[in-house]
Amino acid sequence: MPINKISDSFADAVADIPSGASIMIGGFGGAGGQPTRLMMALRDLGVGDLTIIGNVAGISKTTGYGWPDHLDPIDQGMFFESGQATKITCSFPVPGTTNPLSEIERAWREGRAEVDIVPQGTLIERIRSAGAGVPAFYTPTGVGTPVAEGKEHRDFDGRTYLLETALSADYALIRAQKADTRGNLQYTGTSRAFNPAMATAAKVTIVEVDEIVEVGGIDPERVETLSTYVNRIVQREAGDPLP
Amino acid sequence: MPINKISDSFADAVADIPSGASIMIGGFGGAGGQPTRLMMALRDLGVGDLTIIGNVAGISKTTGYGWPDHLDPIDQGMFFESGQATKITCSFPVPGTTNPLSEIERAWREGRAEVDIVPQGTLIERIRSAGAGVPAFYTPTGVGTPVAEGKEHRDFDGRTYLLETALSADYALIRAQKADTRGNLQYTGTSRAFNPAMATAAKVTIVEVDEIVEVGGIDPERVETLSTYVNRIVQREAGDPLP
Amino acid sequence: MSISGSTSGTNSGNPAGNDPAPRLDRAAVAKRAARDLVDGSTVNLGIGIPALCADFLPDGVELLYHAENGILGFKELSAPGEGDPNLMDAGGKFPKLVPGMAFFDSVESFNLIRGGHIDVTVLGALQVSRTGDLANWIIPKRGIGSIGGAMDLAANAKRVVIAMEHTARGDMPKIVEECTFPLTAPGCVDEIITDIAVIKIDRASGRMILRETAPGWSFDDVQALTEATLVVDGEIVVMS
Amino acid sequence: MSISGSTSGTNSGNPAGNDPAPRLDRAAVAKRAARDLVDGSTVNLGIGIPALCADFLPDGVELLYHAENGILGFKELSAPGEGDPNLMDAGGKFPKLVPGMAFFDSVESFNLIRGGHIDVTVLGALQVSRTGDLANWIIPKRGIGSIGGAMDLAANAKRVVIAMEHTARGDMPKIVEECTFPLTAPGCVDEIITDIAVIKIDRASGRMILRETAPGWSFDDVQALTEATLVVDGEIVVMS
Repeated sequence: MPINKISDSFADAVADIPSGASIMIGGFGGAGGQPTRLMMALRDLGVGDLTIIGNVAGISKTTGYGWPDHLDPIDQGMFFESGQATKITCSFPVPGTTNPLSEIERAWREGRAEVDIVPQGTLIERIRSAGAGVPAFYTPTGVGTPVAEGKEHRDFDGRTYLLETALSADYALIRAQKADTRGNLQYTGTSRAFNPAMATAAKVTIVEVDEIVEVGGIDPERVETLSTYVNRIVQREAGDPLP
Repeated sequence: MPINKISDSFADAVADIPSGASIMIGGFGGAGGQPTRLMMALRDLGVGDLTIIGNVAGISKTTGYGWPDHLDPIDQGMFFESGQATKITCSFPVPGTTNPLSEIERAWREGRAEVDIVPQGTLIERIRSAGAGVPAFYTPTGVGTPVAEGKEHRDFDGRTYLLETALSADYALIRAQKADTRGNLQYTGTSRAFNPAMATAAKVTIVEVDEIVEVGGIDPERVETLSTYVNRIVQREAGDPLP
Repeated sequence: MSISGSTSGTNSGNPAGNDPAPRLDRAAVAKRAARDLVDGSTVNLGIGIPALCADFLPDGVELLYHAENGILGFKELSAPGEGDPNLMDAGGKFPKLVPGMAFFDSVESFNLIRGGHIDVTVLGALQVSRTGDLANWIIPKRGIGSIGGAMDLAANAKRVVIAMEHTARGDMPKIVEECTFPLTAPGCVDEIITDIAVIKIDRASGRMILRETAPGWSFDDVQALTEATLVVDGEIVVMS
Repeated sequence: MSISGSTSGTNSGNPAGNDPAPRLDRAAVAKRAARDLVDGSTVNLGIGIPALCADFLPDGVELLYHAENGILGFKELSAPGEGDPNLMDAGGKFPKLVPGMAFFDSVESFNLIRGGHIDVTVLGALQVSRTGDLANWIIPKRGIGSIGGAMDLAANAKRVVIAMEHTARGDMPKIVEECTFPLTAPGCVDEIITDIAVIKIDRASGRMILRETAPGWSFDDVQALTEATLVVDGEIVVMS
């Protein structure tokens, strides 16, 4: 009998996350694909000194980015508002000038948080590389910009590239629509985003899903994250009003 | 009105391939996923000095590898039997000792062909990298073996890796089950293999499919190769007896 | 996606009132940019004026829109209140489900960009230099900015077009000899379409060639609002 | 997948007839190797003896079989003549469709391998050295060989087990001080299971520890057919 990967509650699923952990948070930014219930459980757990790895991060609360109009947006800024996070690596933490400051920008201005801003394609490729056993790769993105500072430059066929290294984490909190009891995952629409790659790049991958089905309940052509990558699955309550 | 990508025949689809071209041939090895009709059209075209890029290559004819028992296997050896190919880059060109020589091994022994044998994971990652704009990456595979000769070695976190470079081609001949008229592709079962990555890594990608459907005829969740990568599509005749 | 859409939107026009003729509105700039988009192309539009291009495509032109979050082939947005959070574009809006769409993850999305498979990207800018350097992700005095997909798009799309207002607040030039803002990518811009001009960048020769001016605007009028030296190479036509 | 399955199959037993007792047959070797496979593991089995492990899993043990061509969760093969060419394993055979399977492309398949997500791989070998170097892809005198997925698996699986006949044709030792054949990966083998012994490789100390012998075989009997120096560390038990 394979290991039981199903956690009874969001609180149980994150209970062993210690202070000082690095945490990938899936999705793109916005409600779809964000593991919102797992994030709330981690906030409630109260551990501190966290390093967050996200993408578009913390701008929904002040801009409404990616959230339906009738809901109050929830975003990664919660860990900076609570003081739990001291660092974030992401691609888009700052909203436009016409918006109020985000929690992340406020924490950065007040010296409470380090913010490491990475080009989105480099960020996802670094995460993918960690899962794929590639310690480093070259990319053309960022050459001639502040992103290139201190990095190795190298020419291939007359063009200059930067060396970028794999980015892993202790935990990945991700969101899928369907899991089978073995841990195979299926996503819907644009909710894939950073979720599949993050699932491969963390020591422990925890998944929030709408539905857990028996083995065989996912079309073999639609397994978008292999069960091998998944450690824990939590099913949302039926009718959860959050996206 | 978008460009018409549909070719009327396999011969038309390959007609502009010149002598000296490099050609990726999709699939894994075996009947499933192999663009068999496109390969036959290229053989009939008769151009020479070809460089082939494949995976398990040319062993089906003598071993039956990956072919149903009732059919005579067709494989990449055809281009070495015909004398059209002078080089192959692949991972598995030599059958076991109990089998007759393959066309590729015979061509190699007779000095008619160069055979470049690459670990399978390195081969697919090199092809993927070419499509993804990554000129080079580090891999642990091959360190301490003949594959490492002449390559840059570099340590990351105490482990040694090899630098491997992107591998592109002039043409990719690939196989899918379904295309829409725009060029989105869907695969069945294990026929994906090298096809999706090769589609991204060639200047011209030509696809052999069982069925061409209208735009909208493929589930948006099942577009496994994006239309942007596809240049030409040819539909097989209904009831084609080849897999 | 870059923040330039919202920041370039802070330009308040021409307070001194010495323009020779009206500047084009945002829609007209988008319409002019849309005219160059080639049927069947794979296109990524930034937020702000670039996103408006989709409303002004010439008849018979159909584009394949890509957004960084993993969608190709979307068209119009859902009605307010009807969007699906799992069907989002990179600007955080909710397009409708239409035939021929494709969903994929961020790895694939940036393979498409980094691999040079995007035919055209239309982006906003804070500054563009004479040699095509682009700055559109951070306002230095703010000290922190958002890169998003802008660096990947600017460095790797086959063609980079900037659609923006010609000047910043107080008619500060945005088209400059050298960018003073941190770059998004060096030497990447092919063409600039603004509310008073169309400028081609010949990167090989390092020249900015003025191709078109808004009705009532002369070469000298445009040059006066442009820090970079403009040149003429062929006829200058009136923007339409 | 490596060629070792077919090549190690050329061993013709013990022509000199001086074995102290029968060697185990291929099924028994596979059965012994299968006993160490942990329930729920993601496992890749090479062709030959390794592939036979699947027939001898202990009760209650369920494994997730991976094959390089892009399949996870397959079980038994289809009946002869009934296979689907689009449902193949890496050995070119046609498994049945079973619930819980997953199909994917070769990029993903080797992410799984190279990324260290395969719990165990069981492979054949031409030679294994005292320090765990593995040679299983080319016979030098042939001059050409097939690598397939063998180098990725050997270098990156969490645990590498070799299941093979103890000696090659004419009782030539396959377990050697130093491999003379070109390597598949250096220092990768954790354990060797043969038709006369189970040997653990303690890579940290460079020692080959004899753990088990076939019924009727002593330490000295096994050592006589092993070029590498074997040591004892704890009890030697009888293989079963």
